[in-house]
Amino acid sequence: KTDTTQDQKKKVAVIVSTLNNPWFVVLAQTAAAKAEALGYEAKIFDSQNNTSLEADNFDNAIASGYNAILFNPTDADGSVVNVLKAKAAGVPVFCMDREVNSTDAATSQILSDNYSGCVAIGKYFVEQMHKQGKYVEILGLVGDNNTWNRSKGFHSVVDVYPGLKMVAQQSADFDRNKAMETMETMLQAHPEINAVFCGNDAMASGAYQALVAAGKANDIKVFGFDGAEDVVNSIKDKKIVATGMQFPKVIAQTAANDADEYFKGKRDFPKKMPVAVELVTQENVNEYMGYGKAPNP
Amino acid sequence: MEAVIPAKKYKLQLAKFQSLIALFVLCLVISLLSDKFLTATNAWNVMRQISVNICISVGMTLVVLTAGIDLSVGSVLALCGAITAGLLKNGIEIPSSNLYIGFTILGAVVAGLLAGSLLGWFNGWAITKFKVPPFVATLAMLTIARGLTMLWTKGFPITGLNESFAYIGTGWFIGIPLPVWISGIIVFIAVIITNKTKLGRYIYAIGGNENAAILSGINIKKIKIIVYSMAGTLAAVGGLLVTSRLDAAQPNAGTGYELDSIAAVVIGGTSLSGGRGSVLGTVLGAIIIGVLNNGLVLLNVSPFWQQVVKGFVILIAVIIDKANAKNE
Amino acid sequence: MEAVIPAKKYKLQLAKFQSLIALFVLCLVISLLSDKFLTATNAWNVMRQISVNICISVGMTLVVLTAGIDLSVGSVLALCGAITAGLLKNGIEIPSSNLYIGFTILGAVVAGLLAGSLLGWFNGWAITKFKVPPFVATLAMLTIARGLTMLWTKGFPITGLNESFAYIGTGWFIGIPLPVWISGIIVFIAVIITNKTKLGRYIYAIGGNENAAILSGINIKKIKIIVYSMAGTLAAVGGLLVTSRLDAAQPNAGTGYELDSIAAVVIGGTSLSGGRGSVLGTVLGAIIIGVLNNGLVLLNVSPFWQQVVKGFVILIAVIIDKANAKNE
Amino acid sequence: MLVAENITKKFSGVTALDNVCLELHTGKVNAIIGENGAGKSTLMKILSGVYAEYDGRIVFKNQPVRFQNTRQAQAAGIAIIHQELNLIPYLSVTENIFLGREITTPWGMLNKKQMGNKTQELLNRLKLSVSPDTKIAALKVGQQQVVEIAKALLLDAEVIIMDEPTSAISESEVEVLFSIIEQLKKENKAIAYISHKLDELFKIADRYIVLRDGKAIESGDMKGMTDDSIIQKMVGREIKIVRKAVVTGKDKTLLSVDNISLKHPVRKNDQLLKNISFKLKKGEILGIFGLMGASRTELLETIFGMHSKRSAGTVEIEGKQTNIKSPVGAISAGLALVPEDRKKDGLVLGLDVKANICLTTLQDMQSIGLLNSRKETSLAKKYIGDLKIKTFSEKQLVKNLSGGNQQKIVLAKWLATKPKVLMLDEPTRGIDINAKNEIYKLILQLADEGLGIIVVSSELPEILAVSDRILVMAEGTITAEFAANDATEDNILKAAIPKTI
Ligand SMILES: Nc1ncnc2c1ncn2[C@@H]1O[C@H](COP(=O)(O)OP(=O)(O)OP(=O)(O)O)[C@@H](O)[C@H]1O
Ligand SMILES: Nc1ncnc2c1ncn2[C@@H]1O[C@H](COP(=O)(O)OP(=O)(O)OP(=O)(O)O)[C@@H](O)[C@H]1O
Ligand SMILES: [Mg+2]
Ligand SMILES: [Mg+2]
Repeated sequence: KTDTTQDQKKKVAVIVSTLNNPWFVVLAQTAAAKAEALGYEAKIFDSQNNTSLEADNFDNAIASGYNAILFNPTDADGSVVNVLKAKAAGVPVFCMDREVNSTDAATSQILSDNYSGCVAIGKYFVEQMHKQGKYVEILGLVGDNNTWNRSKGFHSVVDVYPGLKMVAQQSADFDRNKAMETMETMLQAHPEINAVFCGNDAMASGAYQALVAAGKANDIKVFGFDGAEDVVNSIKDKKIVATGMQFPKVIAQTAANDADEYFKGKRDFPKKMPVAVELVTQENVNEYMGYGKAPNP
Repeated sequence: MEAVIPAKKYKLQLAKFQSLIALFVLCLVISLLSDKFLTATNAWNVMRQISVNICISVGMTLVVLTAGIDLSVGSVLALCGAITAGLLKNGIEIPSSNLYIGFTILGAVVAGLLAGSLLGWFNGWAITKFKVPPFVATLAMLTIARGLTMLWTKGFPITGLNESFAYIGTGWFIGIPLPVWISGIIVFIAVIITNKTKLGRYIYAIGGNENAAILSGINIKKIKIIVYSMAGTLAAVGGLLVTSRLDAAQPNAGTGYELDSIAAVVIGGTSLSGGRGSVLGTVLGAIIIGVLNNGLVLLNVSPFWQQVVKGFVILIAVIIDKANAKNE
Repeated sequence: MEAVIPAKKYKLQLAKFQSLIALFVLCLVISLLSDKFLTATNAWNVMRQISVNICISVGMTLVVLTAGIDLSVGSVLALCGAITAGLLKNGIEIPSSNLYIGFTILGAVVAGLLAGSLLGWFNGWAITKFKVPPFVATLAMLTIARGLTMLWTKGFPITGLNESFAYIGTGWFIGIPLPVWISGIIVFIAVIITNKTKLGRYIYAIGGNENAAILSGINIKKIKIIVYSMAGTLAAVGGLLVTSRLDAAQPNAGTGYELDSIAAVVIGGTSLSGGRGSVLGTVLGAIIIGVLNNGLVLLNVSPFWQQVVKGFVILIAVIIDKANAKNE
Repeated sequence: MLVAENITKKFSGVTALDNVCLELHTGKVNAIIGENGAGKSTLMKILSGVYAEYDGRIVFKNQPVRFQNTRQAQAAGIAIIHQELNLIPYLSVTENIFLGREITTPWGMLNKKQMGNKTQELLNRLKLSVSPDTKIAALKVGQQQVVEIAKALLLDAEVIIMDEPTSAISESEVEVLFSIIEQLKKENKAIAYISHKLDELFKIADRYIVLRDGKAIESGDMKGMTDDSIIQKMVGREIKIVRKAVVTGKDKTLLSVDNISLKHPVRKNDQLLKNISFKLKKGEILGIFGLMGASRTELLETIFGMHSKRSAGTVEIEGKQTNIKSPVGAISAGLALVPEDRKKDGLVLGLDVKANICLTTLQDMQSIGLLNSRKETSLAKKYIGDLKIKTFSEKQLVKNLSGGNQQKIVLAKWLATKPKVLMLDEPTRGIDINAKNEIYKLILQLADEGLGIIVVSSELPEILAVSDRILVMAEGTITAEFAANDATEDNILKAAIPKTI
């Protein structure tokens, strides 16, 4: 199916798990932009967090003759079949951010390691809390495995310290408003807490908003994850303590480049290429901007 | 079913009280399990949290009373919130002629509300002009408005709006949170409209028997368009509250709110086939849902179990309602 | 409005054809804009993609014909898929007495389907026994089933099911994908039931005029329970298809499917107030939606615009339907 | 044959039946008579298993029985034609008639052919010329009524209860029905017959049972009874039926209708109305008679602006050309229409008496922009009094009122608009003799006050009783016009028979 006739433009499909969250919008748009910059025709497919819709997107992409797929899976396991389907059709797949649990399905996987990212946050958390105090955790969608990668990474460190007690763990579906309301209510039950860890930055902002309303913004430390623009700014303003910076732009560009090299004939790609998640704190925040490094650190 | 009629009649009159019973039981149980529940601050929390749903649900009640439905409230909420936020932050720039229009808070708010009425009006227009079933018309609007929100925000939240705008959603006025004032006033007006005005009576008549309403010289198209516009406007109010509370407009705000608000309406005893029900019933419905969510978190029920519990409680709440009504 | 009645009647007879017109126009436009559209592979893609929605929507049609509604289909789909997958992969272990029960594919599939019928039965039971409005009862089930799914899967997808199970969702049989076969057979049976059996007749009767149905000595409770159980079972079938196609059961599978399937039903010309409509109409509705989604992707419409376009197309499709029916 | 002993039935608030006893004899037509709200329908519903909860006992063929639902009653051999139509609008005639007792093939599939044929037979027997496959929704009330009758005839029961079977049908159909009843008598069935049309009772009834306010007053043989004696028993006092004193010399033209024609909603080149023109003078009562399907209803509806898209012709009120496009316009032009089917077009059953009566005049019920419930209540009370509406309060839900009282409410709501021209379509359908009389009086009185009144009716006595002038319609055209004093039953009927048969 992958006819390498140079005359007509090659087509690159960007299949992204969702556009409901700015992080993925950045990922998708950068990937598409890069692909176009490299002289290919690019199109974004939105899987709306729905793996079977993702399957449909693969069918459609393959059917309409795309030559490569820059792929952000909805689910590490659920998406494997889709990738294999593409492989069978001779369409190379380059995974972004999330991996698919299969060694040889994807041509290359550029991964943002949520788990170790949250390990780093956990460490900083412990340090900031001086190994002492109560905190609450706000989870993302309970049905989403990133939720658990992040939570597990965080707890792998924090749970070692008996002094740190998690008094409540609730889900807010990665949603800013839900996070705010959940936080408001948890503050009723546990006014004494010193910190809150949130599964993503939207929820961190929501939680912070609740703290402001309750006048506790200064007593309770907020930790987020993603590196969203507004949170990076809040960190600059000493509102939020820290977040885990993932690099959607870097990931997307690398994936696009891989595709480019693939077309040029390269075949031996590193199966997994992790893009480290960096810890953004009030000290080092100036090196960063929304979703990446600041132009001149 | 001639035979159930007295039953129905009975239920109708008692409806509100019955929801009250359900609510009371619920509160009792929670307060027994958590000492944090029956505190002033928590009460205000719940009230503040449900105020958005109340705004939406009041509009939904009017629509449902005419035997219609409005699925677009969630997206309309998002779009109007985004519009207000966008105008407030960036104003309008016309690149070609490098013209820039800034917006005051009032200006932006009014613009948001107008957008809401407009979208609502469009629903009503499609429904009355082309006889499109309300379900389809508003379902279409659900996707359209969501899409427009994405286009307007480019998929990114609009954050860092100004201080005094945030006040709308977070401020207090003589000891009561502003959102509660706002939703309270809306409820008050809606109660007046439904019980004390021509419009209200016509709404019930249309839902009860459209033919009879037409023959009685009621301009049902006009009434319906008014009702859907109101629903849209109220959704916009909800959008303002959410946006100003978060000090940010989320592109995906209000997803799934349609179900929450219809749930409030139905739990409140309003019949989806129209003609029967009340705004106050809806308010109770919304409170029940709000208290439930609040309680589940207070009691730190595991996220896994929460949904199960929530489902059963809603079911039981409604069964308690019906219980008294079971005369046959 | 005496005079619209024949109009309605007229529409009824033509309904299907009218949806056909809408569908035809849609296909024409897309195929003019994209050469990829009218290809065998793409056609099979669309068919395979809508087969799940068709399974669900057929059940939904029966429910809606009785003037009911089932919001729980999405979650039921997820739960049943997960149950089948879980049993298939892990079987049942009772830790206390270290007893282990393994499941064959058939066993697991049957278990999943039974679960579906059971959940559906529960809906019907709550609705008939306690007179809970279908909307509330199934809304409760929507949350409950979702919660149970989370509990059963602990929030993680169940993957790596066995080869031959995957065949159900991916295999072909005499040149036609299995899912298409399955949904086709279901449609066939449903058409028979609705047109040729007492059950079907009673379903229409209940939706058309419940009193009259009761006075004619029809056991409406029984019928309703049967119908909701069928809806549940069909949702389970959908769950099987999704699971086996992905070779994985997602905890959040089927979210929002209720709206998709109700949309298919209504676009297919079935009235939400019950008594009027047809299974074939629904199938057309589902195809229209499927073709639309497929087309928007083929035509390279940007995701944000897609939603806007989709909304308008649905609206227009229904307006085309109504057009002929507009005699007044 | 069927004996009911000390039946008592209470509805929340109302005692509908109070220790009622009655016997239905085989081979006889047992007329059950009483005013609106006397409890006739309720009693019949108990006999036919609609209401399972009541005190007292029922003995059927010397067996005490207690039906839990209609199915059991049917099985035992008791069929009922309900006063209110109980049909599924979007199912066909056949499907309705066989509902709940479908014929199936050995494979459990519906045997449509056989049912279709059986239905056709029934329809022929009842001389109803519609296809068995027509949807009920497309039939007129009258035709639907006939379908209800067919439904009851299908299961050849031993007891057949007919609750006002003729309320919606006209002479010719009534004749057919009576011939069938005669036949049933020969087959030695017991028939319970409820009607407010006394002349019918004298034609076919053998015995009578009188109910008054939920009590059984007395029963006996119809022989030797007279109008007055029956009315006496029903009402409990003398009432004299008003007769129109024919007034002449009214000249001021109030309404004039010119060349009204109306297309058929479906068959575009069919005309339901063919250039109809007539004038109505101030204070005049114009009776319009016709057999079912003569398009009288369509005529009124068209004048009332309900079919503006399909109709042509002009309507002048007090010499002024009007341009009525909708009921809204019609009302403001001073027209009022009391529709033929109160449940479908007249009332919001879920609202209370007050709300229904005030629905047409809400603008007058306001003070400072809000509805003033005192004004509403007083208006409602006024008409409850004037029309003697039987309800325990103006807050009673309309759906809980007896058929007759519901009709009065529709009247009330239109009288409230103080119209110039009042159009009544079958105004006394299902209304008891006493109330009928009230309404006649009312009509005459309104006419004296200067209203122009059009009365459409399928009841000759009624037409003759009230009209100054009588138009006869057949197949959408006016076939004859009579002044009241030279109108006779048979010259009217002659004019009413469609030529094309
Ligand atoms: N479902 C009900 N709920 C409450 N009251 C009822 C109900 N049905 C009937 N009634 C009351 O019972 C009484 C008898 O009603 P019923 O319909 O039997 O009178 P009827 O003799 O049939 O009158 P009509 O000649 O007008 O049909 C009336 O006062 C009516 O208001
Ligand atoms: N909505 C309709 N659809 C189809 N046919 C109709 C419709 N309305 C009226 N007709 C037909 O037009 C004719 C006139 O009916 P209409 O009811 O106006 O006559 P009518 O004299 O008022 O009869 P009735 O005594 O039942 O009131 C009948 O043959 C009827 O079947
Ligand atoms: Mg009666
Ligand atoms: Mg008529």
